[in-house]
Amino acid sequence: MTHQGEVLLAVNGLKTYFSTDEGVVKSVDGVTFHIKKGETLAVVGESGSGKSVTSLSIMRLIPMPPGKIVEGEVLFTGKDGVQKDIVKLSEAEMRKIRGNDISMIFQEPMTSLNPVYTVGDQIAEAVILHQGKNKKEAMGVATDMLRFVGIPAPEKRVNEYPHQMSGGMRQRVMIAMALSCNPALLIADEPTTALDVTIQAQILDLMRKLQRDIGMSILFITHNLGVVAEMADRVVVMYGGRVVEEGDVVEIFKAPRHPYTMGLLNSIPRPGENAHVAGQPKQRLEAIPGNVPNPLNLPRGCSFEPRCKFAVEACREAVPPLFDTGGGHTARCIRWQEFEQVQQEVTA
Amino acid sequence: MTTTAPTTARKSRSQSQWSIVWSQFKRNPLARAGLILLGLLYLMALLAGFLAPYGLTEYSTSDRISWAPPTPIHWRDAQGNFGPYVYGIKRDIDMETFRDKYVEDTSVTCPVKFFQTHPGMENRTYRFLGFIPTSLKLFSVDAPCKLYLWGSDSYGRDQFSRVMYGSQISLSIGIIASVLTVILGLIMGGIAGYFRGVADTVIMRLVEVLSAIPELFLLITLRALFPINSDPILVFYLVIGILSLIGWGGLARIVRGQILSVRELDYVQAATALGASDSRIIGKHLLPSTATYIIIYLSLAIPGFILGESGLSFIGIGIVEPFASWGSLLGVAQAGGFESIDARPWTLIPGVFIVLAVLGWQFVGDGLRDAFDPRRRR
Amino acid sequence: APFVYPASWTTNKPAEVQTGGTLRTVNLQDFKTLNPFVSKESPNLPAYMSAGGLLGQDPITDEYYPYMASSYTQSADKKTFTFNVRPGMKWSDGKPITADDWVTSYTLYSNKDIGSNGYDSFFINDQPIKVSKVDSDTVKVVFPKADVTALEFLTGFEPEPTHVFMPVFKSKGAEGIKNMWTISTDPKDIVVSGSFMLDRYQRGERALLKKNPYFGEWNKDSAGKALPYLDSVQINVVPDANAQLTQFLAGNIDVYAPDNRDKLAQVKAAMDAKKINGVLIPNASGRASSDFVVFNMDDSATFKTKLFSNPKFRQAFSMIVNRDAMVDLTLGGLGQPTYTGVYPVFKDWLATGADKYKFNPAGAIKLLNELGFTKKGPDGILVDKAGNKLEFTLITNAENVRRQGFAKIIQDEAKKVGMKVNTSFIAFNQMTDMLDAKSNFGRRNFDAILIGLTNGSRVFPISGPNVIECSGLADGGNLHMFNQSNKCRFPFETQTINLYWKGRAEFNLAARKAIANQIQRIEAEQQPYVQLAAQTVHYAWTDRTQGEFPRSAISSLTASTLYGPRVIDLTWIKR
Amino acid sequence: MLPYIFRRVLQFIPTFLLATLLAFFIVQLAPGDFLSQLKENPSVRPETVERLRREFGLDQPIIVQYFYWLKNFLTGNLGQSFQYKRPVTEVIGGPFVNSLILVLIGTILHYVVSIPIGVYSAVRPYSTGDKLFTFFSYIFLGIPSFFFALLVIWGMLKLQQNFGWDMPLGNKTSSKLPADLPWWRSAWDVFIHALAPSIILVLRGISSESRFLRGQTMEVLGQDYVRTARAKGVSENKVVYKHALRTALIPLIAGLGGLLPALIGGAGFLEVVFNWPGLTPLNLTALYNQDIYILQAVTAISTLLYLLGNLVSDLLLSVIDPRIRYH
Amino acid sequence: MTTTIATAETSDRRVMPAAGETLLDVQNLEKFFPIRGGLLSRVVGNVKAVNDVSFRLGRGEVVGLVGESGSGKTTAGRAILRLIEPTGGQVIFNGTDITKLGKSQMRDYRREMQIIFQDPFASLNPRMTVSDIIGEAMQIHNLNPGKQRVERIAELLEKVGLRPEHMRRYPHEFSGGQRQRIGIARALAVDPSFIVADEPVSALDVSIQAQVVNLLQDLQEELGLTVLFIAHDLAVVEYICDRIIVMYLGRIMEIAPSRELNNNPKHPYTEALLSAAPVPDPTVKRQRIILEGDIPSPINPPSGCVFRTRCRYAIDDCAKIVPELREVAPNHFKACIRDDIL
Ligand SMILES: Nc1ncnc2c1ncn2[C@@H]1O[C@H](COP(=O)(O)OP(=O)(O)OP(=O)(O)O)[C@@H](O)[C@H]1O
Ligand SMILES: Nc1ncnc2c1ncn2[C@@H]1O[C@H](COP(=O)(O)OP(=O)(O)OP(=O)(O)O)[C@@H](O)[C@H]1O
Ligand SMILES: [Mg+2]
Ligand SMILES: [Mg+2]
Repeated sequence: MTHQGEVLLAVNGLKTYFSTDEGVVKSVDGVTFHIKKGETLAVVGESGSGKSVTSLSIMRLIPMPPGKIVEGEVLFTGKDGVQKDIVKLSEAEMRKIRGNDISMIFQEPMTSLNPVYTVGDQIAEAVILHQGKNKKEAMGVATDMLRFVGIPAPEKRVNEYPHQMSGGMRQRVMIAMALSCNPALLIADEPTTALDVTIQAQILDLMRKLQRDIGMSILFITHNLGVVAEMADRVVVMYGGRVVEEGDVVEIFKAPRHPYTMGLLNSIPRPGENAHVAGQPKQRLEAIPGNVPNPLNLPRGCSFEPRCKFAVEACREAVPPLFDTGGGHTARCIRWQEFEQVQQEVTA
Repeated sequence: MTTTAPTTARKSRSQSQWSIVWSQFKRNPLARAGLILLGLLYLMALLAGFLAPYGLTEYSTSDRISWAPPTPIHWRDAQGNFGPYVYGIKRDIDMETFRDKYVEDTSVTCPVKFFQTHPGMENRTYRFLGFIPTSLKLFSVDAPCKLYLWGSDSYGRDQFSRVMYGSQISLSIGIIASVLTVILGLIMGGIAGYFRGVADTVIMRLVEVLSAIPELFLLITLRALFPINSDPILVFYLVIGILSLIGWGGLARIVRGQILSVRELDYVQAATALGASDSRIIGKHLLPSTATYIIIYLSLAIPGFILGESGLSFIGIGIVEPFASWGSLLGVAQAGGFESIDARPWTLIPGVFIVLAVLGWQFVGDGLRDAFDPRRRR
Repeated sequence: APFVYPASWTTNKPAEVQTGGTLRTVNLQDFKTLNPFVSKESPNLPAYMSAGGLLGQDPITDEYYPYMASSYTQSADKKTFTFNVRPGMKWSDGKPITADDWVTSYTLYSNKDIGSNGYDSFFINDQPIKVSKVDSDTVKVVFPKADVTALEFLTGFEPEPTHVFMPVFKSKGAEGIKNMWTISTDPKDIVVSGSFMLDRYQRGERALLKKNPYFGEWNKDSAGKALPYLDSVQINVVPDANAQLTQFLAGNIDVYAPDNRDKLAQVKAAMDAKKINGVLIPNASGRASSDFVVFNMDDSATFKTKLFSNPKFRQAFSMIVNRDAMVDLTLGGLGQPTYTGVYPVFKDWLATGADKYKFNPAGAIKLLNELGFTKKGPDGILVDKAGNKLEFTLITNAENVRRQGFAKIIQDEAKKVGMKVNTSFIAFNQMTDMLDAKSNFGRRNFDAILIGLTNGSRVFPISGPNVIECSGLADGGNLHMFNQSNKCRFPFETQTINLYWKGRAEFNLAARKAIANQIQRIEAEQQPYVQLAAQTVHYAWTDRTQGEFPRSAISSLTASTLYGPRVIDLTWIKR
Repeated sequence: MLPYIFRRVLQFIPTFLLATLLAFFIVQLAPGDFLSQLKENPSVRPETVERLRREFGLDQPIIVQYFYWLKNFLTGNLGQSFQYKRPVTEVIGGPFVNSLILVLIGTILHYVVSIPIGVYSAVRPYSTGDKLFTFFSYIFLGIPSFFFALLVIWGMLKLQQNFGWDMPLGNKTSSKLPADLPWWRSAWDVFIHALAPSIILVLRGISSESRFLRGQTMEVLGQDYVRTARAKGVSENKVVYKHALRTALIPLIAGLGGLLPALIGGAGFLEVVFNWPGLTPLNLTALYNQDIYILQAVTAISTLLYLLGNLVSDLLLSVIDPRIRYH
Repeated sequence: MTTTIATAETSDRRVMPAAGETLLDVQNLEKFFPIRGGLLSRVVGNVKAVNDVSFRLGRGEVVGLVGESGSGKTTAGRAILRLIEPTGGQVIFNGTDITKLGKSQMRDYRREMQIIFQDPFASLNPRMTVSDIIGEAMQIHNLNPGKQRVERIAELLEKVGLRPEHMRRYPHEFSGGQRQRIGIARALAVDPSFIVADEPVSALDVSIQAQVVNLLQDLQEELGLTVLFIAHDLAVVEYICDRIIVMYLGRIMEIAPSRELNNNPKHPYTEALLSAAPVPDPTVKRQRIILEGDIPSPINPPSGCVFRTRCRYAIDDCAKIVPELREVAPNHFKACIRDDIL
């Protein structure tokens, strides 16, 4: 796979804030990244790090109020080849992009489908809307799409209601719906988190296959590093509303340049590798101490500083900039250069 | 899910569910207004005897007055002295218009006196805050003058005083009736939800039966069953009892549903796993979890009962003379029909109080509901 | 010859009269039947569609005159009346009205199984009145004894169409009669004698009556014009008193009787402001009904019944009844105090000096002292030597605001003299049950009840046998409310009964009045029923409604509930 | 579906029996009976009353009377009205239909008004419009309806007297119209007469329902599937009316069952004030006269309405919400 | 029981713990949830949530219970503790069959067996303070009366990595990981010897998961606890457990020591499960076994082997024979009739 395609979407300094009673939540605080055509970009980070808000900002689906895109631009080149700043589009123009140029699938397949309409209706709705087809043609497209995502007996299933389907099946319906208008970009917000591993494998497999066939770009949001390793070309790691590291997937896993990424990689159990053998002392996972910071009360400096075992005084003072660590790899840590060596110490 | 660490520095005081609800509630301007309104109304009820210049049933059969208009209060007398005073009134029935005509008798002036006691006037004696007998009044005028702030009724009883005293009944009705309803609803719903099976079936059927029988009809007939020599106030409270006897069904159904679902919750399972007894689970885990709903229910049921009482007075089975409630006072206006509106609009004042009380409770109830509902928190 | 309506019955000259048009009036309740034998309510449609009886009573002079009879004779013993049926009378279906129709009426009304409301009027003191046909034009009515109320009976003794009822009675018996003429029967099948017949009945909304074309053949006005003048009458059913007022103020009805001061004031204000053009006669007369307090004077010999049985107590009680305050505060000045059972509308019959025990608290206290109630307890209530408190419960019906108002004034005045009166307001049915000894297993369980009576004789306006008879005779005593011991306990009871029957047999008006005076004086002294106050009646109608009585004849006795102070046949609409 | 309906109808039986038996006992428990008033009539003798009592079967034990009533009920015979001497079915028919007219117009108004208001307020929460609706709904929730009716009639009368606006001030039909109208003209006449009472009847309901729907819609608008619809590029109107409203209506539908009997009961005072010949005036006079079979019939009908209403709302629910299927 | 192909090898159907003395012996545990329907709402079917499950736990052993959603893990865990009444089978704890105990007798046993829940939000009563929650158990069993109790609560809090001053707080003031620690402290408050941990880390953030897993592991070692660790993620289970039980559709598929199961799965389902889990290493591109379709309904489980509908090795016999759990290698059991695979 080559990643030499042109940039499809570029997010520059995006800031999305929520005003709540307790204060302003800076859910996304100056996020910058880009996706090239045909590429899969994974966004990882733990709960509350701003992954969903970033993706919803791209779709302009932030509930307003309380949310607001405060700053930044989201440059997108649509099917028509014209680059626009999504942040500045009118609502009507934006509606043309949604579902047509950019589609989205969500984490919860159980609640993301309208329970009172058939899945066929729901898929056809987008087709009617964006492709000017009539109801009957659209239902035909819906059936085709269901077949395409591997649902058996699509002619029958198209007239069924979401509650008549299992979670995996619903997620396929969501994918079918998202792909029905051949979008240039698919945003998948934790599409498999709620699913079982065997079903997750099916869905991931399906997504890979579809991407190969259609050639769209995918913005893949997850906190499962296993899934990232499997799906992504490039990775963006978020923490506390900011991008803390970005780079090629192999690079990130091999040589993380941010302590959070390192901690994350160390804290996950790796299937098979560390399986316990009876009688032997058990191994321990390398946990990141402490808790995720309160978004209302982020530290003044590096947001990871309170949990970071490499923190120094300077970390507390200002938000570190993104350092280019070479090869398109960036990291938001002032001590990134030391890590090559540090890491060796740790593993030893 | 947010995994937010409590930042010890900011919150030194730990917040219980209740204190959160309270702070949410305080933030809601309507709820605050409702609470203040209710506070004033209930304070009025508490101090009714003190605020009312006259006794509840005070009128004269010799110096007969009916439908007196509000008495004008004058501030500066002929000598230039400043201070509130009223003139005496002269009444005659105008046989042309069939309305009472009142003129001020400027030859008699009486100052409005504050904080006077009225020894020997049994009618005006009341128990301050429910226990200290006194006849101390905030304001009053001496005979032969009359001070009718909001006019009088057909017997010449001071409507202001009657509204004050009426507030005691009107405002307590809602609370008593809804508390009774809640007790019944909790017991029945609790039994149905906790024991399930036959008890559940029987109770739920009963609920259905009760909601199917027309309420008005039940009320009127049940009301006729009381022994006649019983105290009218007692009878009235019995009627309230009937109201709650009819009304517990909806609540019981909900309590049952809540108990059914709460008992499956993990924390209840955890208590079971710890070996907690049934009574502990009911008392510590199940019932408190219905508290939220109960409180909201209470605050929204109370205005319903206040209105219900006025309806009872409309069909004549509410509070009886000489006692007064806002409902029965409004009933007087209703009975007067158009004449009440055309000739003596002050008789409509009790209606304003009903609206105010209902509004107050509505605001508080809505505020509570929002405050309890995490999705609606602001 | 047709019957000619005297010119004195209306204020209008025959020449002014316009014929045609509809009179719109109002009734307080839904009509429930068209069957005269079944009807239990008042007013009822059958009565309004009936021409009348053998006799009529002149509204101006109060004299009895032959109406459906052309003439009649009375036997020397005053027991037998022989009537010559007026020739030319016809039912609304054109069939002639004959002597048979009175026999039919007699047969059916006095049939036990039909059980009509009129059944009891065919008996006097448990002895039946007998009606027979002499020939097709002559009817004979025989009373068991000489009785002044015979005249009243004869005005109400109306014919019923033989050709309609008798075939059914013969084939289906009493049941058949009872099932006839329901409210949903086709109006075409209803045969009546009166000036109007049913056109249409919209249940719960209104009854539409139309002119009976045959009525005019035997009823003429003083100028010889056929009656009635009106084409139709519309009786709107409006069960709520306030709603009735609304309808009158909105101009939807023509005649209306405001029933209290508030409504009177509204009508007056609307007329003064020219919102409605019409006539208002306020305070036309007293109402033919009473309100009184009755005590339980049974022989149960409790402290209370013994106290109530003492006339001094009742006199004292009468002296704390502030009747003027009642009139002023409860009746809004539109009423008058009453002291005897004779309704104040019977002005000529009221005894003088009956107000001996009028409002007088000092007098009451004196009498109570004599009864042993000399000192007050700490609660201000009088107690006697045995420590009995002077306290009792006064019951009245919850539906009646007026009575509640009276009770309230009694309560408050009583309190001032140290008598504690508790009031209790209950359903009317419950109250009547308490009065009834039978449904209380012979033990009545009340102290005092505030209730009233209505209806009664115009020839001898004294409470009748069922009120005064003390030993539960078949024909009376059920309303002998103060004593249901089934025996006469006090000499005045027997005295009253004897005087009463003497009056009933007395055909001389002056002598009858003297007897009535005697009865009233006993009543005033003994106070078996402590009378309170009576309301006055008021009448209003729109300008288009014409043909009312002269003002002097307007009273609650002559006015009709539905049409007001007028004869409907002489009523006309001005256009 | 059919077996479900059948099972539900089977379940009606105990409820129905219990409700009617209870009503029967309560009526009979009250002191006096239909003939009590007759006893106070000076011209009716006690033995006449006794005879009538036997005739009406009022001398039988209550339970016997009840089973007698039940037996007749099952054959469609609701008994005889004492007052009218007519079968209850005949007496009750008209008033029942009349009440139904009020209630149907009311129900339609109820939904037609409260749904748009609720949705509007949910889409624009805390806007001026929303605040205005909130204000009015609080006011309407606070005024006793019979008193409000008095004010309205008074206002209408003043308008009529001062400006000559001819408005139906109570009654079911106009007394001024001729008898032989085309059906649509009389229907229109009834409709305009029913308008004022129906509006007052449902004002409270509209007030609470629109506020309830507001909350409901706001909640649904926050659901994931609404976000999905938006992500498809569906227009905001369609999001609200197609995707959100249908689910938001589900609890409203669930409450439909109780609405009919509640409105019939609630129409009571208004029927009196507006002189509307409905069930309540009939019921009240029946109550006053202890015309037990009318009372029984009213109870039976409202019980049946309640049960049927619940069944219908359950079935409607299954139509609007495919997740619910009854077997 | 239907015949099995390799009966000879089934030495003991109740699978022995690896070593040491048996603490818990689950025999033929069954839990059916009735489904009602029809005219008289009679029972028309059963959800066979747990169907003929047998296994043993040695004292001090940590055994994992894995399987996909709906496979009956929670039901099994709760049925063992009698939080839901099992429909059949025995649970022999320390030599006593607790399924036969009365309510009050059972209460004594509750001290010995505790549970930790998956959802850290639903498992703590929002109306109680942390000290109430942890103290409740002591109150019920009258442990540590008086001042001691506070000390004990403080001690427990410290043990699970919280501070004693947290005692006065309410659950909603804590993060998910912290709440889970409170849940663990509650379970430890009665000094149990056996704990069912029902997916205690599934709802937690990746970075917090490791903290809680470590904590559990420490406590287990320190207190010598026997743990039944329920999870759907094999990777976590392997880490902490001595042995692993794999469930599918209410039945046990395979039981083996952790490393053995990982390196040498004998059951096709285990094999698929292992291969489905994504490996956090972009350089490793494994060949996945993608299972077709969904897990069937437990109301109508497939005949014979319940896994056969998704099994790539299924043969005709699989539909006929309910495979028994049998020992295919030392301490390694599987419920599959085919020995010629894997
Ligand atoms: N409507 C909202 N109002 C207030 N705060 C919000 C809102 N939506 C999101 N946030 C806040 O924004 C922050 C980022 O949330 P976001 O949903 O983007 O996290 P995430 O990385 O997607 O987490 P997860 O893995 O749980 O999905 C959180 O702190 C959250 O509380
Ligand atoms: N109370 C109940 N009534 C009916 N069926 C139930 C009940 N509880 C569980 N089930 C069913 O039993 C089966 C097993 O459920 P269980 O919760 O034990 O699965 P699980 O393995 O814990 O799944 P998860 O990973 O989703 O927690 C499921 O099909 C479930 O639907
Ligand atoms: Mg998210
Ligand atoms: Mg589970």
